[in-house]
This record gives sequence, C-alpha cells and structure tokens, in this order.
Amino acid sequence: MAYEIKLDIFEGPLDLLLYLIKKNEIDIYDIPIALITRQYLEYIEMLRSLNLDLAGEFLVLAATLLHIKSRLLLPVEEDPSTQDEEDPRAELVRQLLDYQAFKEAALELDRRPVLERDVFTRLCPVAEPNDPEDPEVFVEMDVFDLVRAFQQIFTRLDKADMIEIEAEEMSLADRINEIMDRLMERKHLTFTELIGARTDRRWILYTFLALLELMKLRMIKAYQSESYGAIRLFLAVE
Amino acid sequence: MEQKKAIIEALVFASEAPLSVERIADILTGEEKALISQALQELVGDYEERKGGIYLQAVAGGYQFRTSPDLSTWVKKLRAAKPVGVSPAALETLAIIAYRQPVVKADIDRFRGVDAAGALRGLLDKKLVRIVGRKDVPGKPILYGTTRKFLEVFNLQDLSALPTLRELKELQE
Amino acid sequence: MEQKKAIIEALVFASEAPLSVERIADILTGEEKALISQALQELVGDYEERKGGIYLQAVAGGYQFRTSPDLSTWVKKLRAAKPVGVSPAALETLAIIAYRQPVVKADIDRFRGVDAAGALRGLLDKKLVRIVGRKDVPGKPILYGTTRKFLEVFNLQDLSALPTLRELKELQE
Repeated sequence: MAYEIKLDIFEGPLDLLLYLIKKNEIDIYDIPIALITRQYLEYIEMLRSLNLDLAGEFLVLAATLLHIKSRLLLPVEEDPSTQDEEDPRAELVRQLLDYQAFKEAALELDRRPVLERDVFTRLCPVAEPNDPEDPEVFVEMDVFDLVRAFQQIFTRLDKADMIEIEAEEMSLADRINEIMDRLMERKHLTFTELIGARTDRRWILYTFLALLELMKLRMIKAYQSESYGAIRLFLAVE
Repeated sequence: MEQKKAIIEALVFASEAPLSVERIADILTGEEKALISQALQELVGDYEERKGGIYLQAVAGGYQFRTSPDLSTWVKKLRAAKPVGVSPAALETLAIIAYRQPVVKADIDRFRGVDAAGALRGLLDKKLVRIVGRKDVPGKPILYGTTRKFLEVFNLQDLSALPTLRELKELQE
Repeated sequence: MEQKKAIIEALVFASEAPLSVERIADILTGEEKALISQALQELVGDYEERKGGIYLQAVAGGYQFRTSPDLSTWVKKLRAAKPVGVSPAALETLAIIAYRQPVVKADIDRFRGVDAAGALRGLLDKKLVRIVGRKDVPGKPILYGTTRKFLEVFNLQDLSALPTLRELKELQE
C-alpha cells in the first residue's frame, strides 16, 4: 500500500476526504473526482482487508463519490437549458468547506488555555464551611441530571410500569400549570379568556386537552350558563 | 518576576491546602529549601507592601493566600448568599414531579419506593415545587407541580423542553 | 491600594465562580458599575505587569484568578490529576454547537459526516453542552447550546470572544 497513514486518525469520511485533498495538493473548488474517488476507495479497501470496523458513514460517502463521478462522465449536452445545472461536486464542496471550518474551530478551542489543563483556579476554601444557603440563589443545574434521575427510577421499576413520556404530554403539563396559575389569581375564567387572541390550532387543542385533564382529576369545575354561552371555569378546591 | 518565584506563587495559589516548603521542594526537584523559603518570604513581603485585598500567610506548617482580615465584612456578604444545591433524593423526587405533574405524594412514594416526605418538603422550601391543587378523590390528596423557578434553575424555556426518555436512550446508543 | 479596589480583589478571590460586576455592585451597595469595571481593569493590569504566577482573568461574564498558562507543568505536578482531555471528536462536536447554537443533533451529524451521539453524550456529561429547547418542526427535536462552564473551561469572556468562522477560513487560505 502506498499510504503511510495511521489508521485511527480520521474523525470521519469528511476528515479522510479532506486529508486526501491536502495530500494531493488539490484545489478544493475543483476536485478531480476520479483520482480522489480511487484513493478514497483504496483506503477503505485497506481498512477492510485489515478487518477493521468501518463506520457506515465511510461507505455512504464512497457511494456519493461514485455517483458524482458517474454524473461527471455523462456527456455535456449542448442544450442551453442544462447550462444552469449545478456542478455535481458543489454540494460536497460546501460540506467539505463547512467541515474544514469547524475542524479549525475545534483546533482553535484546543489551543486556548484550558481550565484544569493549562490554567488552574484556587481550590483551598476561603471561609468557614458552614455558610448559610440562600434559597434564592441556585447552583446551575443541568436538565440531564433530572432526566437521569428519572431514568434511574424507571430502571428500578418493572417493565410493565414503564411508560414512555412524550413531548406532547409535556406541553400538556405546561398548559395545565398555566391554567392553574391563572385560576389561582383570578378565581374564575372563561374558555375564551384562556384561549386569548391565539389562533394556532395546536395551542387551542392543548388548552382544551388540559381542561379535560383537569376536570378528570377533578381539580377544576366548568359551568355553562346557557347552551352556546360562555364556559366558566372554577377551581374545584380552594 | 523571577520564574522560580512565579512558580511558587502559582503552586501556593492552586494548592488544595496550605502548601509546605517541603512539598514545594518535592515539585521543584533539586531546589534548595532555603531558597524556596526566601522566595516565599519575598512574596509575603510583596503582598504586604501592596496592601491589597489578598495576603500570603504562613499557616499550619505551610503557606496560603487569604483575604485581608479588614475586609471580612465584605467577604461575608459575598458568602451569605451561597447557592443552594439539590440532593440526589430531592432530584429524583423533582424528576417524578416534573414528568408526572400534577401528581399526588402517594404516586411519588410508589415510584421512588421510599417515603418522599423529606425531599418534598425541601423542594417546597426551595420553591422548585408547589401545590397546584387537590385531587377530588377521598382524602383530597394534595397535587404537586413544578414552578417557574424550576424552569429558571434548569434553564428551560418551558416544560416541553424536557427531553423524553426515548431521546435520552438514543443518545446513549 | 485604594480600599474599594482591595475589597473588589478580596471578593473576586473569595468567590467560588467567576464573579460578575453586577454581583460586586450588589455587595458594594450603591457603587457604580462603571467604577467597579474600572477597578477590575486596573487589577487585571497590575497582575499582568507583575508577571507573577497568578493572573486576573475576564471569563464567563465575570472575573477569576487563575494560574499563568506558562506554569501548567508545575501546577500539574502539584495536583497530580489526570488531564481533563476532550477528544478530537468531542471538540469538533463542541465547535459546531458553539458556532451554530441553538442546533439540533441532525445538523451536527451532517456537519461532521458521522453520528455525533457518543460525543454529544460525553459533552452533556461534562456539562459543556446543555439542552436549550426544542425546534418547532415536526418531531420537535432537541436544540443544544453551550454552557457557562464551556466559557469557564475555554477561558472565554463570552461567545463573542470566539473567532468567527470566516476569520478561521481566512487563516487557512
């Protein structure tokens, strides 16, 4: 094999492609597809012959390269209407340029003075450890801690109890909270007041579902003074 | 500043506990202890002369940076508002309430397999959780939900921004 | 040193996290923010001039004392800690999130040309990245953004301190 490349140095197919372009000193805006495709496939073949695990993405890009090559081989028609057609390489070039920029951005981050690697802060405690906690100021917490806690509970439960919680239910809980908030402030509300000026169907639907849920839980009561009249909502328990 | 002195300053600053001359000598292999002591004395003098907010002090067999004693009133004001943390038990309880609200305590207990009374009280005190009403069933149990503060603390736009269990699993695969 | 400046120095030193001008103004009730900023700038200058072992740094919207980057070898010897490495894959993912936030996972995958699940999970664990909301498109995918800790770890005052992608591209040409 002509290449002297470490096998694990590529972060993905785009990284490999970028390497081949640099190695051949090729203009990224005018990639000789036949050459690059050949070298790319050779490299993949080498990895395979060594029985190395190859991420599926490497094969996807191989297919893309072959596709571009075949399109470039098609004779260019004289028909002027096809003149505007984009170079089949354009999308790939865009992708490579973006990737190259982010790769550079990553290196730039790595060149910064990184905390606990290049620079260090004071660790020794300054004041007495029994400082009072202020319930108004919170340590920044991450949502993932919360999800992880929830997930942990589920791993302890039977599979039968396991119910997937969907995003839909979440926005329902949101609406329920808002409705309860407003009812606690105002004591009673009409359905129209709850909907307000908003017209998106999803929001109206959730408001409605939230009301049904609240009635099912018997947290609110709904009254209508006459048919087609305003629906008035009250807290079931003060 | 001379490099050796700068190194010693950085070491004392970054140390978890007062740093002894012996320990510094270990790190600066081959450096004479007398020279290290001298550099430390110079640093002590530098900070004294400056009359700033911090001092280098010899304490408990080592050296340590401290804030000036004259300024303790101000430092105490800073410390008075120490950010509140949440215990793992409270976090679990909070998670159940966040995902299952409005929810009664009996359900929280069932999910966690232990009595959640303590955790629940803490969360109410911290205003992360509130009573949203009572369920209209025998005994009229209290229903709990999360607060606006909860959204703020977890940096959430609204409850729908909470990831689902399925999404979490996808990330792990 | 002027007393106000000394107080500010003591506060920044005593704070566990980068201390913001706003927080200092809260403690020094009635003090103008412009004057606080000025004192902080002076302190930054004082430490720079001294070329000692510690520096005052503007980071993550606040100020914090840190050891000089030139002396990391020595401090590492003291801490005897494993370096907190971020893998190249994680760094690439982090760069995409930093520059394109809020961004969904599908876009990160597309930019990198590989599935970013593992890297993303690691960044969430390290709290360099967080969920900022959901995109209002079918499926409501999670939007990711960087955290305050990201700024702290990479010594950034705020996101605008990052070089622009165009600047980086020009660097390559």
